[in-house]
Amino acid sequence: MRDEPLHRALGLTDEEYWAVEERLGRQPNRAELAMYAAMWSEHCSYKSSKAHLRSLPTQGPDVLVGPGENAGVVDVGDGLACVFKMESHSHPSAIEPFQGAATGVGGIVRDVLSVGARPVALLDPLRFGPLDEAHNRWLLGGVVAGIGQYGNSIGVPTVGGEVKFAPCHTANPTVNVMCIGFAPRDALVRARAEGIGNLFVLIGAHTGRDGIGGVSVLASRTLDESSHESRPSVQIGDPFYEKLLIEACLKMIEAGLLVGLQDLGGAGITCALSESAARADVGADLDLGAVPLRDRSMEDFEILTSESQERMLAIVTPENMPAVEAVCERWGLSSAVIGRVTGDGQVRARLRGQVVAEVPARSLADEAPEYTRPMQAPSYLEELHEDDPTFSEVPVSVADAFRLVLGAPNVASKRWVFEQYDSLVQGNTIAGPGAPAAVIRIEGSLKAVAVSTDGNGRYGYLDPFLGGAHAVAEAARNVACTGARPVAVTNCLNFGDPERPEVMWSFAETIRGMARACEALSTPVTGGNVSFYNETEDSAIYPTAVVGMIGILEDYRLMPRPAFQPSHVVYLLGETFPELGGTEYADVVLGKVSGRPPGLDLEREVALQSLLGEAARVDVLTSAQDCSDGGLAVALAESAMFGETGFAVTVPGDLPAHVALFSESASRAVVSVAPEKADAFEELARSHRVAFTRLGETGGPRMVFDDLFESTVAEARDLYEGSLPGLLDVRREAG
Amino acid sequence: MTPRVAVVTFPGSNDDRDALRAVRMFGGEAIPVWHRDRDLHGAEAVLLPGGFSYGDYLRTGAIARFAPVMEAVRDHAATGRPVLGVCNGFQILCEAGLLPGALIRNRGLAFICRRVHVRVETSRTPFTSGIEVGEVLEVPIKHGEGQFVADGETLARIGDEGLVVFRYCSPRGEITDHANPNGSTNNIAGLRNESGNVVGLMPHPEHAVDPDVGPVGGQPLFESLLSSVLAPAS
Amino acid sequence: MKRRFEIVVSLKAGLLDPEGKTIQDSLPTMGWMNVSDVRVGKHVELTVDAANEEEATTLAQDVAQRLLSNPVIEEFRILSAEDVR
Amino acid sequence: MKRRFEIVVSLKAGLLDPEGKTIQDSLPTMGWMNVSDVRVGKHVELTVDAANEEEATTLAQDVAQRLLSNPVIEEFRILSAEDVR
Ligand SMILES: Nc1ncnc2c1ncn2[C@@H]1O[C@H](COP(=O)(O)OP(=O)(O)O)[C@@H](O)[C@H]1O
Ligand SMILES: [Mg+2]
Repeated sequence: MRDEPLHRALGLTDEEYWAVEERLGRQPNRAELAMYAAMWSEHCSYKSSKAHLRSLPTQGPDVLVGPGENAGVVDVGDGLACVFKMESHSHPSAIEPFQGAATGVGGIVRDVLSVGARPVALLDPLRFGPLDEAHNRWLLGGVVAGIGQYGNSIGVPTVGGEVKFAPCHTANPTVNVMCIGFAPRDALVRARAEGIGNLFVLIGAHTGRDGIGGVSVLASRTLDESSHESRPSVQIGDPFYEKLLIEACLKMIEAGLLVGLQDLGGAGITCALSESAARADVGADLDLGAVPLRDRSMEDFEILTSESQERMLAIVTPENMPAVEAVCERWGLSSAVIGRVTGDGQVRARLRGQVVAEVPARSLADEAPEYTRPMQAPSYLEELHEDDPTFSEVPVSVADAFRLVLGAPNVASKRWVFEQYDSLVQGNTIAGPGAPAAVIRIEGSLKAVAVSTDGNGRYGYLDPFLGGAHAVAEAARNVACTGARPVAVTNCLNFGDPERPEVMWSFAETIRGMARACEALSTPVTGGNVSFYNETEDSAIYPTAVVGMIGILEDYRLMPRPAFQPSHVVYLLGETFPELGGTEYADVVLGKVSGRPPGLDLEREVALQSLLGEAARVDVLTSAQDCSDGGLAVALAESAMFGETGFAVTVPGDLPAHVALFSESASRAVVSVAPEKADAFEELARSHRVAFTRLGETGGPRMVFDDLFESTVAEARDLYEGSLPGLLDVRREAG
Repeated sequence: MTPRVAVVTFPGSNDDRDALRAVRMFGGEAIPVWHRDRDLHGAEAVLLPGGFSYGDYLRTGAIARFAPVMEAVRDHAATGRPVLGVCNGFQILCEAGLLPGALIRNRGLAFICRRVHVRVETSRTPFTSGIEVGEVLEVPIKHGEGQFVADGETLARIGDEGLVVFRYCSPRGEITDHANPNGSTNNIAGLRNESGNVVGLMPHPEHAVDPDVGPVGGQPLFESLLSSVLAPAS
Repeated sequence: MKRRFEIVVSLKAGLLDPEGKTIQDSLPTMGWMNVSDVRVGKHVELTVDAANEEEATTLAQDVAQRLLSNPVIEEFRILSAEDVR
Repeated sequence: MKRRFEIVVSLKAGLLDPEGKTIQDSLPTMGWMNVSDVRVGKHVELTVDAANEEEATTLAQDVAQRLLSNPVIEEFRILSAEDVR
């Protein structure tokens, strides 16, 4: 029997193969086919998502660089720019959690570096299956250790993230990593190969047989048994080498030695050359013989598509080459001139003078096929919506429900995770893990950047439009709780198989929701990443939009902390509705993921956030904590635990107690105010048209919820802090 | 005159910039020194910062201790002038034999980033000269390989000659196993050499000087250092 | 019967070994010129208590395969096994 | 001539081995009841180019002694040495 044609083995459809032939007017050779297969893979080309991504707002007064570059850039004033981007590394992490996650950090850091910024912070939104399964404990342990090892070694603090659990992630963990960098506005570089005759210089690690076909094989197909063959495409990260790469590249940029800079990620040299050439509308002449190899027996197509880590491609004028070599030598990095910028728009690869591949740069980078795939609302939704947990009767006492929710893995403290990360290095972490948003000081000024990553898979599952909108709103709310002004968004869209109409429908709805929220909150999208095929035969992950929100804080000294102090007045901002659909309460107490997620009134959301910002600016807030997973009860408990100060509150409204305490109605926050500032604060709230309820007062070791029940801060802390360590007690499984 | 403090950058050093900043905060002149340099640019004191020199490969500090600059550090130490190793710097000093014992993986294996308390056990070092014995300092740790170990004989010598400078303790100063984050023998967080001029510790004093971003338990160390550099104890 | 096993876990050939590479690169500056191809792996010793030799070996292999190594990136070999009491 | 050496570096007997202990602790939870005394060390392979066997061995020993192991806590042994081209 005949075995399948090469292009199919490489992941290209027959139609795509014909399109290649058409572009070239001839049959591609093996190397050329490998280049197209990699560049036209879902991961590199966004062929299924592009059409939808276009509807995201990308313009705004603060945006310096939007989607299309390696990372987004916003202006933070004083001649400084904030660079940020989020990316997914779920597929490799599913089969080798430590290295999969570690190399994910390496990749996103190089994206930020390639814009010319010093990486200053990392965040890691993670999703796993339940921890009672050894496999999931192994995944969590490996991923966290991998992120820690890489981030800690390169001296970039990991200051935030998320860890959430759902059965749908047992076979498909979600590993997203976000990196932020700072750079002087005028030092920003672009990934453009400007200047015919300039040199392409490959800096960093030698090229080996790493992840050949990694992007096309791993991230563009569902993990089935064949992922055994694709296994060698998981790579080993070298954070030490990355650290040298960071320092050397920043030195070269500072010295003005670079015309352009481009990271090497998916599709390796092929992607870096064709993208940087296409952006500048030029071509590239590449000498494969000049690429430093780890393994001399590598074939052309392997050198062209290898995804070896810790490499950067610099575009350098011939005059500056000696200086570039000197910097690399000082930092112990290898640097090699592997090609030149040409005027003919072709990517041409030679080996010993022989041309082994010649294709138009644009055809690789910009002319991949684009699909508007069939979409259809999942049939199960209707049924799910009818089963609204808000009206199910309450199986346990409110006090027990409180304990169940506070100790639930999604809600409980993630200390076990974030203590494995260096959150202090670089010395600018004003607020780190545990805070609603992380806050990074801009050295030598009172300004700071606040950042939060958020996404609720249950909401996305029950209503992808709301899932997308809530992700944006909650991230912005967390940022606003620090007094910062939310300015821009990056994101990771984690979905199943786009060739299934239900998945594609959820994807489109999610983007519609994100776009709506981003417009309302004036926080344009500057970039992100799409991760499809997060599914195995039996299970797909929830449609999970993870949003990374950046905000600017003018004076970090005025930042409210999410911690109560004694004898303050406690307020609930916003209104509580009977909304238990998709909530933590419904999940852990009723065992239900059903109903509709809480609604979202974006006008209310905007009002709340501007109030929080203004209240911080005029210094009337002592603490602010957003009210989301677990509702009012959890928000109060967290502020109490962080401040080691109890409270006594009356539970507002005529809602049933469990609804009032655990509803996850949006656009709410729990704040505390010094008594003498209460009037001023209430006045401010009225002027912003934000509903507020005076709940009670802070102080003492006890947490008193009306006449319903009471607990102590100490007891709550034991539950909250003890939950994950308890579940991971037998976590010792090694890699 | 302004006291000059050299901060050495090895490939993989991360807290070098923080250390330079801390030295400046306390009125010292911070002098960056490269691992290939063969002298300390005339500095009165030298600080080996934290980080992951050579990626912590093989053993922490195992490769860095061969760096050309280490000869200069050795000579500097031999003449009784102040040498401070923080975290990876401490590990390098142990590997170089300038301090006794060794640092192995934390007892729980995991990297730990956390605020801890340490009790000052001696004032007879340039870094603790201004601190009362028994005083408790709050400082952060962030390491995966900070478990101090040594053979019985060495431990006995450390005890007899009073070489322990810091011990992990409770906020109230009790030396308990609960307060010991990494399993270090006798809660040892920091050590000195016989003549007291070479000190190493796992906690990060340079990350404990600015109240905006952390605790302030590191302040007295830098104050002591800079004043003792100005008025060398005879 | 009790048997003591020595197991070596190493990165699959072809994969980057950052630790080996870094040691390799540092050797010349330490004056060792003609040392090459440094690779670093794990060496694990353990004692297995089983009815007989085959059982012991199978168990050791099982542990090496499922706990000590990840077949995605690593391979292992059992160096030796000797009786202990 | 070129010789390939296998060197094992392990913690001295007296010292507690955190990694070994952690693996040990996890064994029962994974259903392995009768595995004990787990010790984890390093396994280093390297190629030495020298005039003759003695020289090669001396050099390998020197590297193992001065770089690969820390005499304060570790001991090393050369497992094997064979000619390579
Ligand atoms: N979900 C998204 N929202 C907005 N922009 C996106 C999204 N996904 C990808 N992009 C943009 O598409 C471009 C290509 O993404 P990617 O291939 O991940 O970049 P890189 O290869 O540099 O990591 C980038 O500019 C990225 O910001
Ligand atoms: Mg990129």
